[in-house]
Amino acid sequence: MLQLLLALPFVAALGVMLYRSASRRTTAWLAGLAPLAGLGILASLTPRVLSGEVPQATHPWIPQIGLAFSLRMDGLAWMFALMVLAIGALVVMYARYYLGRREDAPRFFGYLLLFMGSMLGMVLAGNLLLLAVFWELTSITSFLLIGYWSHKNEAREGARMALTITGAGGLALLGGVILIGQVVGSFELDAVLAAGDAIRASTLYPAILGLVLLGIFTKSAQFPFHFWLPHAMAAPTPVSAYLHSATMVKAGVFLLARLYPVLSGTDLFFYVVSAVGAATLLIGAWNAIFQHDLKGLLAYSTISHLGLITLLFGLSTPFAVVAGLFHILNHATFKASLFMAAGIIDHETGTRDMRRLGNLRRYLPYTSALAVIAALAMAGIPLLNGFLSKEMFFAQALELETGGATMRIAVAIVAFLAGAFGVAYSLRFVHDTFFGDGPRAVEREIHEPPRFMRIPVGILAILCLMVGIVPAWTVAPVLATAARGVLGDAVPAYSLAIWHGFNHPLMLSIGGMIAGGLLYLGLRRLMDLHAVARHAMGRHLFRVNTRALLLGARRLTFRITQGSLQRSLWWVLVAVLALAGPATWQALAEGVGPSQPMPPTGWVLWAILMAATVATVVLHRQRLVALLVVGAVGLAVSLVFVLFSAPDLALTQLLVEMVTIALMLLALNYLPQASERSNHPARRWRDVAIALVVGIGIGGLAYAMMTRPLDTIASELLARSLPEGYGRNVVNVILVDFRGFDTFGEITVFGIAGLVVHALLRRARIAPDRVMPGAPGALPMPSNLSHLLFPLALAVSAYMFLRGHNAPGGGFIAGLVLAVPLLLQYVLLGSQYVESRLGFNYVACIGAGLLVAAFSGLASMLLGYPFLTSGHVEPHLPLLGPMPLASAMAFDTGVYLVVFGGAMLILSMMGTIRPPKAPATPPRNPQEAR
Amino acid sequence: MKRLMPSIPLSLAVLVLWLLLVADFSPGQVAIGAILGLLLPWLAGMLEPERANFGRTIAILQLTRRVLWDMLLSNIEVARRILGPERALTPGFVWVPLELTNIHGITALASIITLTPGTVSAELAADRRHLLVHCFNLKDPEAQVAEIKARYETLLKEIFP
Amino acid sequence: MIDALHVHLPVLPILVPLLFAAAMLLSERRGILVQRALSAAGLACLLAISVALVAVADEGRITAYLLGDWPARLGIALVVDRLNALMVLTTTLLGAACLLHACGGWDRRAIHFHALFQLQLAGLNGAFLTGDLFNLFVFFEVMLIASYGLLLSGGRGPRMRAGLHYVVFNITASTLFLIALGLLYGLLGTLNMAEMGQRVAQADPANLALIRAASGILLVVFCAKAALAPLYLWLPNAYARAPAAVAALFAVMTKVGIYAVLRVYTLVFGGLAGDTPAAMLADWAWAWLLPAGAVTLVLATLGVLASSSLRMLVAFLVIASAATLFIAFSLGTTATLAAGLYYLVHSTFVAAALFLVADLIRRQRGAAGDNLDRNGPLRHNALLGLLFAIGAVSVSGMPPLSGFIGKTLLLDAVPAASMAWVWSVILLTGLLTVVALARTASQVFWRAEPWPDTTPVPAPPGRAHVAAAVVLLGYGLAMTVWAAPVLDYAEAAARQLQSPADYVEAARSTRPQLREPSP
Amino acid sequence: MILEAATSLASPPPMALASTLLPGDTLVDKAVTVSLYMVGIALLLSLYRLLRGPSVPDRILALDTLYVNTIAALILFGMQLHSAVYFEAALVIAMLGFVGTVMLSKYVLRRDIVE
Amino acid sequence: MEFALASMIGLLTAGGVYLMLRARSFDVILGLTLLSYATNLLIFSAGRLVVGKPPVLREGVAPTLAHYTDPLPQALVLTAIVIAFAMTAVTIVIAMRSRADNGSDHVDAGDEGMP
Amino acid sequence: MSMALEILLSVLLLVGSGFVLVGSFGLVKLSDFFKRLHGPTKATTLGVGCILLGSIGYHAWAGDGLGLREVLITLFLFITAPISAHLMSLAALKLEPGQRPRAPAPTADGEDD
Ligand code: NA
Ligand code: NA
Repeated sequence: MLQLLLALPFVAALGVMLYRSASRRTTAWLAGLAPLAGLGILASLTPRVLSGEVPQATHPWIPQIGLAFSLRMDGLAWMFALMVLAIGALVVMYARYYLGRREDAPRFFGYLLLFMGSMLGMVLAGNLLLLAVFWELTSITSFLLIGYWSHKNEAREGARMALTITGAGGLALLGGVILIGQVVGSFELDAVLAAGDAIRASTLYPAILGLVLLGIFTKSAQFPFHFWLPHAMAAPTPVSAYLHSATMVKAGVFLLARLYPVLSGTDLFFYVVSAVGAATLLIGAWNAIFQHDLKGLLAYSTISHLGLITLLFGLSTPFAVVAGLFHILNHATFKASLFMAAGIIDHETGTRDMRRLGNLRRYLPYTSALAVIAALAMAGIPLLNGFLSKEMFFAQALELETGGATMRIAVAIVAFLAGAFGVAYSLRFVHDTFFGDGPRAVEREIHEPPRFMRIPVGILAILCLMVGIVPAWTVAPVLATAARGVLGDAVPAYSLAIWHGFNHPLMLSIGGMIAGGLLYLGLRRLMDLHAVARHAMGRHLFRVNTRALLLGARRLTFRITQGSLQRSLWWVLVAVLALAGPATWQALAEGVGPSQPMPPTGWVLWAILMAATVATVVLHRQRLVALLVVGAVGLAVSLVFVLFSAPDLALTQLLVEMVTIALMLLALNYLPQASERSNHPARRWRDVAIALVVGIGIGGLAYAMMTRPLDTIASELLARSLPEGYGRNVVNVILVDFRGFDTFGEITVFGIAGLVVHALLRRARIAPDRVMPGAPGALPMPSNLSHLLFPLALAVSAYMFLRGHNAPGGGFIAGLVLAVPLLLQYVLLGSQYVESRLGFNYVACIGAGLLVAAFSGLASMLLGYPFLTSGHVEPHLPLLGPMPLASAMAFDTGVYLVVFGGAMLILSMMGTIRPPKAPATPPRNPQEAR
Repeated sequence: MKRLMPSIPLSLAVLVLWLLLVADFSPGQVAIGAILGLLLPWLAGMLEPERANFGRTIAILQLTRRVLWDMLLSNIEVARRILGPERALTPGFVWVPLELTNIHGITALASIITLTPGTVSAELAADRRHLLVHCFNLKDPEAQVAEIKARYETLLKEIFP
Repeated sequence: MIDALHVHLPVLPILVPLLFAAAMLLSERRGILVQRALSAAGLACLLAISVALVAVADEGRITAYLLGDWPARLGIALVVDRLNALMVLTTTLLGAACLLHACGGWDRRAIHFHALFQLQLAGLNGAFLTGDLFNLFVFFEVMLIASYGLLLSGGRGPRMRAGLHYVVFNITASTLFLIALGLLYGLLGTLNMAEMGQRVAQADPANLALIRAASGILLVVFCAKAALAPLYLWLPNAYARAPAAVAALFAVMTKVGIYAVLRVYTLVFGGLAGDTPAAMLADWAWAWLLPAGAVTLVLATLGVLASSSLRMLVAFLVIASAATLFIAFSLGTTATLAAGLYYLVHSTFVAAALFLVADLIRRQRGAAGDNLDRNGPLRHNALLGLLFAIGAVSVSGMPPLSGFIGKTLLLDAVPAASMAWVWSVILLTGLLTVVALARTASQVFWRAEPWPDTTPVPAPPGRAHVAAAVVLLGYGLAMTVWAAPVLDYAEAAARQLQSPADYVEAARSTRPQLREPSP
Repeated sequence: MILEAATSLASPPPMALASTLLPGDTLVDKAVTVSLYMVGIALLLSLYRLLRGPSVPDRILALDTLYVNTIAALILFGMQLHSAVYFEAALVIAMLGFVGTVMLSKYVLRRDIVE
Repeated sequence: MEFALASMIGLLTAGGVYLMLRARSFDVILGLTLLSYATNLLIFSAGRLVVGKPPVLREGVAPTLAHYTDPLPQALVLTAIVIAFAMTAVTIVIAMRSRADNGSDHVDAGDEGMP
Repeated sequence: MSMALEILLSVLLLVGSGFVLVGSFGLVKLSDFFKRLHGPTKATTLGVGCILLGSIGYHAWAGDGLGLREVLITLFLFITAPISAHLMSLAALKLEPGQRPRAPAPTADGEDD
């Protein structure tokens, strides 16, 4: 039942929004059906709730954090559900006529229903975490509602402000709820409500209270978070009527009531809540007097009434709680009707500015009557519901015990002032709108709105009267049930009647009314109320802060990120120094071992490498020269590999060096020939410094590492290489067998590099930096000699490939030994010629290589062994005898193909770049000189 | 046949290269070498614009002997001059008119000129009728040209008719 | 057959995309439809494999797969536990959606798109599954170079510059990776991570400073990939400039860095040390990561606020999610680890979804594109608004979607000692994110102007494009509805992560089928 | 037959015992050592020209010479170690070392090395 | 030996880092090249420095670390060299494209500002 | 025999490396590109050639077996050295066209400008 009740608005929202083609009438009916059906369900549950039963429903959701989909309807939830649904139904009816012809009704009703559902979910939640979920949902949906007229700047700003403030509160609430869960061990409301003592005794209590109250205060627009509420008035009036009477802002006080049993009873609670409530009460009421906008006045009045309710809960007596609950109901009724009335006025006159309104009782007699009734209820005039709860408040104020006489007097003064202010702004509302002169500068012809717009107002106004006159017959059971929901069995004795005798509260009340009347008159006399322009301080602050935040964020982010590569890299180095520097220092300080003596030839290599490295750095701006010098560095590196027993490395390094130089030269054709000196000298020295520090650090680490003893698995590799890997060149056996998977990945990288280059250059048109005049001259003698060389080089490639497993060589080296001579053909004969004669599909070559390598590994899988398990068969062939064949050879074939295909794809793509179609002017722009 | 084996000497060269590389003259290796010798020149031939035609092959040996000997002598000569005072050098360019028309012959001549220290073939004229040679120590351009033509070009004309 | 596949399950997530990629390269001239069919088939296989992998991992056993049938320490072993099975599944699910989006037309423009995509998946899966540190490097490179291709294929102009930054930055990081690897091999004599963990635990105290230096360099590498402050500067531009499908796929790339940190700093420099002197290495990294994560979170959130384009904003959200993960993992309890893992999967999907939604919006906004400083018209406001709203709610941690669950889990799990400031950071940045997203929504959807008559109306959002975004958001919704089983898995994975001895045992005790085991 | 030959490549080339790996004391060994020094000096001299220039062709020539000298050094080093494992490196330099020279020269000539 | 190699690694690193921090794409690529040399030498040095014991097994010589140097770092370096080459190729092409598209070889060319 | 062989080998090696050294020395000493160009030719021909001969003899003598593979190195050097020298000359002439004498035939002047 509860699930159905909760699901109704969501389902209806979905229906409304999906069935967009429906007429407005149908849409409104669909929308209205949800609260009406909900009210039906509620009615069916009412007897059980009234009898003290608490209907529940639970679905597990995330047991790990104790979040269950628990619904629970006690008296409090019941009362709120009633309010949400009943006023919701009225608002839907009202909105059906309020919305203009061109407005997107499905969207409006959809949002409204979503909001209604969230609100219902919050009041029905039987799990605190679930409550927090719905709480935030109300923030989100109210954001959508407030911003419904999104073309209006105030609407967008108001929506964002509301979301920011209530969203922040929601996060705080979430924190508080989690803390409660940690104290109680469960989020289930039953458990939480039973654990009040534990919570109050917990060291986390102040944090819990603070966070939860933050949520409550923001949502209920308590001082100093109240400023979002007036700006939320940019919403269509039905939204305001709904959000600011019965629902959104009431969520805060609902939660206050909900958690009252566990949070109240401490001085902290008492002082904080009542102080904030009192402040809000006065500030709201005082400000309301000076509003010119009808809805603005109502908004501040709402703030004030919420302050009153908060104050009542803060006073922490059972009686005050009952009064608070009662006022929640009363406020909902009169405020909803007032908002609707304001909406009608706006709708009919085109303005809500009280300075232009007046004397509307002439034009809108029914509406005026209803609005006046509601306004008097707001002022707390006898015979109306507002009077009753105000009276209870005064009674409580005068009987307050906690805090002693000081507190009692303070609260009494607050009550008195609040009463006076309330009367004053109510008078202003009534007088400036319905009486006096006017209306001024209203262009429309004013007449009563459609009947169905007045009916909701009427119903609510009648309710105000009925509750005010015969409370015992109308509201008593509701209030009793709700009070039981909050207070359990501790519901105090109270009487709901208009007449309790001529007692202190009544005197205070009358005094307040008189004072209010005088205040309004006095203010009118003293100053021109209409000329008072009050700046919304809160909004101003919010704006300034938001802007400052955005600007600050932008500046900071811009400064940090800035899109500079050098900065990125600089930070990497700094991070390395920070994370590895101290340890390096420590390692070096702990001492390092001695160095072995080096043969003089080693020092020659050392000198070549060091000198060429320095020269590269010094000469780097002359690019071609730098490239040449780097060639010497590469040669020296490969000789270092020779010196220290790494023939395969030396070979690979040599070949890769050649291809790299080819690449760089190809690229240099499309880049400037010299680097401009772009950085400030200070920057250069800074870079020199960090480069040296990093270099010394890495060198030091390497030195320290080399002088430590090594316990490596390599001895096992050496031992098992021949018997199990069938190869004498252990490096090659590692590459194709022990760590064949690395090589598999490596050739994948190589192949992908080919693909990337291909992808980047195939359709690119790039102008060379400088085009040499004349046609490319033939080079007959070099090409002639290279024809002699080419087949021989191919033979060497085959040799390197076949020998690789036992001597330096292997698929990679052989692939490059194949690619480099072919590259030479490209250089000497031109790419077009070579490709027209040979025409390889290098992309397919890469694909084929990958497939071959993969299949050589897959073969073993078919036999049930892991991928890449090398096989070694020795079939005895006739005449030839035993014939050893290693599957690693097949794998190496894949390597060979990929390396050849990849290298050639890269080189040939770079060699065949087309110039732009337009006359080739080398790209020059001012930025080049940056 | 011509298409299958564009150049018999090249095929032989591949075979010999293979056998030297594997340092194994077993029949199996000879077979592999032979296959490669057939295959690779064919592959390479696809790129070749001009095919070689050999004339008197015996002249090759004659030429080789002569070149090796010249290489030795000129090496010593040039080494002496490098170590000596630089002032004594009179380097210079000279255009050598060519009678060879075959590109293979021209290439061979240019290579020989380069490989014998003291002379470097720097450029071939676009019409392939002249070869620009730089000489380390050019005393008499006429004599130098004559010597090159006499010592190498005549033999080369026989090899590459 | 099924049995055989089962045995080889760990290697299939790498092998299958590779084989499909190779097949695509060979069949590239047969047109885009063949490529798409191959791509779809590859992904379908991969999906089945990933699901099976998760199912196997969820039995609680850690499986080691000895490539080449060599003992783990000699060869390369793939090791599957719950964590990396989850990562593989996440990647596959993400990949499916990205592919769907790309088939909406981008794959025609970007040369080799499908092959590169499969190779990228192979690289990602390889990085997740490998149990060997050098092999991890290799698969990092596979993944990165494929990502260069995906990022730049079909691109021009500013994307090239962003690509240059991305590539150079990553090469620098890879260089550092190699330096660290060299040092670690030189000190420990092995590359198998399980074995390394053991050797670190028994390391000569004289070597500890050196090991720590190496581990520090390694940490920089992983954090650079994971975009942790101050190493995230490369990310916003690169991701914002990437084509949508690729940017969406990149959402998992930062996660690789995080995964690597998680793996290496629990296994190699971590849990095995016990109370040996090497124990100092265990908490060292995490002590750095916690504040760094917090700082990153703040800076990234400010970046979200500061972003002037929608894609930039999402890119900053990616950084923020990575930072949140670092906070979660650094706190180091089972609960925070589990929360982090849940959040990891969620944030991957939702960030990817937002990239796709941003692209949809960009296409419907005329000249304004995804620029947030300009007002522009917007077509299909309702549909795009809905998609954006779901994504935004989810990513900002608002209820009731997966982001909320993730953050709540994390907040709930934070140990009392660091609760105050961790909560402040997470809650405040969450709020700022909400503010930024509200601003964005307001700018894009609410300030939309009427479509100018002068410009032609754009084509309606492509079906594949919308479907891809819906699929990704659907993952998030599924993670919300079925949060409980996902969390169970995450918790089990976290526990597994906290007992690295099991991992080591699996790697060591798995015997080769044919060969002799290592002594 | 062919397959046999192909697989016989799997057997290593004849090689001396490891005990002879260290430099010996014979006259030839000393000559090898002295030659290595001389080649080393030659390498340094070439390096000087490479770094000094002044023209780009000068540097190309120096790099080319560096490569050729390296062949000599590799052969001598192989003799010193009684090992043939560096033969392949020397062979590759002899066969392909000039490719760099060709490309660099072509660059100076035409900028576009592949036309 | 160790000191010599360490100093080479250090200098290459320093040079690479300095060039990497320059603002032009070609300089950065040069820097990355130097850095990759440094890295390769460092990984290589992890197997310690041994002269004249290449890991190519010979008949009659026990396959132990006493007679052969550690082959594993060599295999790693091979992989690293290949990968570095692939990366360099890609970087070079991107640098070319970036210059062509953005009109400058400045690494931050065409940047219209962040974020 | 052995002693004689040893002396022969030593002489070969020393002569070879001597030529290598002289070649590089010329590279440093001489003042102009085309003069320097002649130096390295020595290294490629007699220098490396002698050393290779020495190597063949040495490996045979030391019992490493007779391998003629070193001949291949010389072969390749002889093929490639002229290409290098030729292209380097062309490059140098391109940079300093003034050095180049006018070609005798008008057609030979084609490329230069
Ligand atoms: Na990355
Ligand atoms: Na990334």
